[in-house]
Amino acid sequence: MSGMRYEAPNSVDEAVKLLADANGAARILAGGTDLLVQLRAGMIDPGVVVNIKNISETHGIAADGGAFCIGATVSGAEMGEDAALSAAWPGVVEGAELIGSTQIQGRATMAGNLCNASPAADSVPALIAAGATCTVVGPDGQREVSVADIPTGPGQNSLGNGEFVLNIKLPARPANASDAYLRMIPRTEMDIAIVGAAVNLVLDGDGTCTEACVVLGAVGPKTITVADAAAALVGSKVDEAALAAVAAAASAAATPIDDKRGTVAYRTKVAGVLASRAAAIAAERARS
Amino acid sequence: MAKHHITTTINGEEAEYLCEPQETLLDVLRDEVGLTGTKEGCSSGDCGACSVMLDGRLVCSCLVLGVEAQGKTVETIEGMADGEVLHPLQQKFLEEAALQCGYCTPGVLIAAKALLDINNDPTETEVRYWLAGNLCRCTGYDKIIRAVMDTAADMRGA
Amino acid sequence: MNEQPKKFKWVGTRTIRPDGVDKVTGRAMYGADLTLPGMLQGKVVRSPHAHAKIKSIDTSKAEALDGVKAVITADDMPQADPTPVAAGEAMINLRDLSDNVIARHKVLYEGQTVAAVAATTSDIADRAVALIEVEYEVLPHVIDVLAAMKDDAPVLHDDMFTGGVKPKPEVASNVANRVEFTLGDIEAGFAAADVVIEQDFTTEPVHQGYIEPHAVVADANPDGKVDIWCSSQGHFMVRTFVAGLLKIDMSKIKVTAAEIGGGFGGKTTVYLEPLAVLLSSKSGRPVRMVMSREEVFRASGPTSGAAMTIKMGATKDGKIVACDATLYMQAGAWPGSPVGPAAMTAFAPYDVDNVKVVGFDVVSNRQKVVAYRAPGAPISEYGVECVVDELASELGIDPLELRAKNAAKEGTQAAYGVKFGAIGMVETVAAAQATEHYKTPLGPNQGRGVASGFWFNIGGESCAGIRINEDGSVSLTEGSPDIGGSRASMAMMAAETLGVDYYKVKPSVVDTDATGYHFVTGGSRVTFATGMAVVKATNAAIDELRARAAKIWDVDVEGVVWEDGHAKPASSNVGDFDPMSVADLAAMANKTGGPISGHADINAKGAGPAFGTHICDVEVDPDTGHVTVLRYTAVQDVGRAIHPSYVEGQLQGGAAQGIGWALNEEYIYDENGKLENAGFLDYRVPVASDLPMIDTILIEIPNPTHPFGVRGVGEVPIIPPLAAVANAVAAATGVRFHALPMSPPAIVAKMAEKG
Amino acid sequence: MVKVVLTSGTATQYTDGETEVTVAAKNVRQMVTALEAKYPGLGTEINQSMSVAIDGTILPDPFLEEVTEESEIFVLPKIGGG
Repeated sequence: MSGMRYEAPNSVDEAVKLLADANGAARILAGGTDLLVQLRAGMIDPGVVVNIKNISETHGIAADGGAFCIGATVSGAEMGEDAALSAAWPGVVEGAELIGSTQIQGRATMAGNLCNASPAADSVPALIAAGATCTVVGPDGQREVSVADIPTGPGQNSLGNGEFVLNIKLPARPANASDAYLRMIPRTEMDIAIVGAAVNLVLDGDGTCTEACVVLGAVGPKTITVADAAAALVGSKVDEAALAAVAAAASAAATPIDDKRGTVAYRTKVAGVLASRAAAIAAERARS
Repeated sequence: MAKHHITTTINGEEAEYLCEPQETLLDVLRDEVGLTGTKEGCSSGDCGACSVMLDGRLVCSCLVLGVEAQGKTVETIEGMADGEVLHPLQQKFLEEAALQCGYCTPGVLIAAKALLDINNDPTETEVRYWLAGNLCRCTGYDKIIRAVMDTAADMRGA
Repeated sequence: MNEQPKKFKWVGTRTIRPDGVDKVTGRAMYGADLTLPGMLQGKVVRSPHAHAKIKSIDTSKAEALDGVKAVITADDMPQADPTPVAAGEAMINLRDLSDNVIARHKVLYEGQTVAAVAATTSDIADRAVALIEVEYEVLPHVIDVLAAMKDDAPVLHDDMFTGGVKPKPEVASNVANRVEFTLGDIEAGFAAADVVIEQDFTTEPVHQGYIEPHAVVADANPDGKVDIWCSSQGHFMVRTFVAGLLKIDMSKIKVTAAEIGGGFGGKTTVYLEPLAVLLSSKSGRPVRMVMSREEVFRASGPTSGAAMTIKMGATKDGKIVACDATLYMQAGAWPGSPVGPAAMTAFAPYDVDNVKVVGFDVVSNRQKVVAYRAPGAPISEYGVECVVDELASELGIDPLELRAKNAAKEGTQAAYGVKFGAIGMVETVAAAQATEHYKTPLGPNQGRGVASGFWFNIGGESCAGIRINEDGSVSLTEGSPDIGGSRASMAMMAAETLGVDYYKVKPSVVDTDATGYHFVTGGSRVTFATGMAVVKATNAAIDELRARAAKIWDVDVEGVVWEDGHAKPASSNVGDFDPMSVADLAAMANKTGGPISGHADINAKGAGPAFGTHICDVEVDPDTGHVTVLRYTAVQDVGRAIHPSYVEGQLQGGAAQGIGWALNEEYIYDENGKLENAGFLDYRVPVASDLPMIDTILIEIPNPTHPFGVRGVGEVPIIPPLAAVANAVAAATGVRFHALPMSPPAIVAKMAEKG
Repeated sequence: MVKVVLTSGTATQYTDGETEVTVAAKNVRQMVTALEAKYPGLGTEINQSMSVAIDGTILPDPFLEEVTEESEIFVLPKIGGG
């Protein structure tokens, strides 16, 4: 509430020192769209807020031989405006772009969405399905971590004291590969996902799926990677039978709870519906 | 706690204010700068009444700290008209009765202008999704959407 | 834009509203926009429990905090008498209102005010709130309406015995009141029916959802005078309540109506205003209080949730012969659900000889309900309009045809007693039948629903003053807060009556010292009642203008007529005088008797009831239960549309609120009686991308008691959508849903149940 | 004598369920006084919480309105609105 300090360091080292010195009482401001809500609601009372937007390494989207490095302060709107990124990873971009309104899009970041560790985070399933990694910087230098290892439970992440995510990296991918993310919300915008499903897949020359990853959001304390659904896709032409198997596997893998947004039965069913629809979209994109 | 001294540009003019670290840009605009045209509806980014432009991006000013405006440009509803001359969107909203209570109107106008600045030929669906973060409880959105589309058509014709 | 009847120059046109430029440029001042020198920020301590005794409140730590200038509890409020007062909406018991403003011994819902503070900054006020220690004894609570009626339910008020039953009950209960309306012989009616449908329905409480949170600035002077600036649907209502609660003479209270950011009935009572006055008086400084959105959801609004049974019978040829309804409606923590109007409106669209409606007003541990657009009617008419659809389907008659066959018309005896005069129910159904919309084919998983709705509309007290300025321009004063363009319609009616340019008339909503008592801006009354006052005041000014012309011409006043904005000789016998305009007469005013004005202070009677019929197309995703509203048409008898754009806007906005009610809006409580969705994130009002364009058809059957034929238009539009959407969803899925909201999980669950 | 129809249970609790009552009155003021005399409590209830409809027009604050044997008089709950 009060007594909060605000810092806007210009370098990674400065930021790491500020975070480490705060000993857990610091919060990072990237897009701020979760942070400010939590501040206003009195859910958090940090001693210091560290704005990382002045750190140049957190800026911009860098393409390198088909791979992408997305700075931690890059907003969803900036991602949507990047034609190459949107073409290569439409599912990742649509996940990021589904976070909130146009106004939120001007601020919210994927890195923030990841570290905030909501089970319903829209950008995370597609990142995990993509096999994305991130660069974590901290007092002991930097390390590359699979994004899947960042959230550890609702509101909990694996970052140590003084650490923050500097960027998120998407690998280069072969031809005939694409991804898709779908979520179920009661309205058409502005809601938290009741269920999210991301599918990333690779087809060979004649349309047979050679690699796949299916990840569900909002149906467990963390995202759920559904190996059986991926197995149902691999070797198939992503036809109706395969999609039905994806749906069945996704529903079987879901471990949701009843809460104000949805029921166990609903989430379980819709996890299957969305996984199979996302697979169909990803395959269609990969074919074209 | 010491207040931060912030220098920024608001509606084209240099502005300075003192603010506490936890104050939002919305608080600062309304309470420190005296620009009360930007409205608070929820303070959680869910209603869009506090929409402003920050360095050319549409944002909810309730989700921006006042200190973050240092060295940036802020555009609010008070800067939308050119002196006595209303922006075409403002004029169209009056002509087509695209407001009832008027409370969401500043935010809607700022958001609509942000759209037309980058796309002067949006479809109805594009306008509806662009404005999905601006809640209006009075109009059912019909006249708002029409006014934005009609302004775009005028701007293309002009 | 040429649809105005030829006989009017302004009425029926689409003028620019007088407050428009202020509202598109950010100049308009709403409740939270006023800052006074030395102003403090007030905040409220709220109960974390749904039902508890307050054992003690320790404010010492908060009072000791630097920057805190005043702390108040119920001990600072005069003890209120349990007397009913007429203000705002119907009758309110002043003691209940006082307890809702600040709890005295017991809290009855989560979020109820128990104390308030004023400090030099918001941040200090927040910290002071956190320092106030309240000791509670938590009591068992009850949220649901049917649960609250059970014998073993926790009783909220041990002095509340069900009214409307004889003999008076000996045991206190949560049922505050029973109402009953009967017409004809219900048993004989059902005996004559070939088809009888009986179904149960439930609706959830929904919030009015105005975007502007409640806000007030109060400045209490040491001499006892109080100035209040606030956003409300009636600054006179605020004066009445503040005077009654704080025992201050009304003459000492001046309330100024800030611009109001939506209300829909939700701003027809007080929450913060008495607290701000007390804090100001205790601190000696002006105090501003603004609710957060979370406080708005927890402690203001909503309207009732309900459970009901609807039974209707019809003959084979489609004549409805008997209607029976039982309604259980949530009042919140104190009595006062809109069960009376719900019962009266339930079957009002139809001409039926045998009707019985029984309603119960039930308290439970949630905030006190307050009016929401046609209070009660959307709820009861939702159940009825679903059953009408079921009857149509059972009888094999088109649902609009069935409504046309049974529509109430002039001379129909309504179930609640009165015989209708000129009304437009038949016309709205016929217009809906004639639309291209109704004839357009639908695709797979799509369905079309229709429903009608009725609302009384009200009149009540309004005043108006017309002053002719020295240059002939016109100042118009009245006291109905302008919530959606009423300044424009007032100025249009004055300009039309006086025969001057609309843009020469400047309307102002003035403070409580500057005009007489006005009932709230509610009940769809302003264009009707305040409009009548404006026309009467304008006619009084015209009489004065004629008298001045008569003096100038040295003729009898009877020899002067008023035409096209000019005084003219009534005939050539009177003399040969050039017509004199308003400006000509104004220029001569000082020589002919001084300033020229006209005033009217009225209690308007004869509000015309109104009917609407809506058509809704939806598509339902059978796998996810997501409902998309594809197309929507709202038809309504509006009497006369003074400003057609703002009338259409009422239809469109009401339809959107009704669609939200039908599909996604609800209050969700946890097992401790705490609200889980106190924000726009999870209380889901429709967003722009949720809706299609909402087509409107305005039918004009003039209300004979209004000089321009005005009927209230604001409330009817929220009534039909609930059933129109429900009937469309039933048509799309083949499954009848008996509970609102029809959210995606609810739809999937019900469809799974039905196989 | 004027005929008064009591449509709601709020009113008929005072009349043992009788829904049509007659009293001698030339205006509403006299009618309410006569109803109170005949059915103690009913007049007070009408003044405090009810409207009267005369020939189809609902009057929230009735007092001086004339009534005749031909008048259609209904006693109703008060109606507000949003």
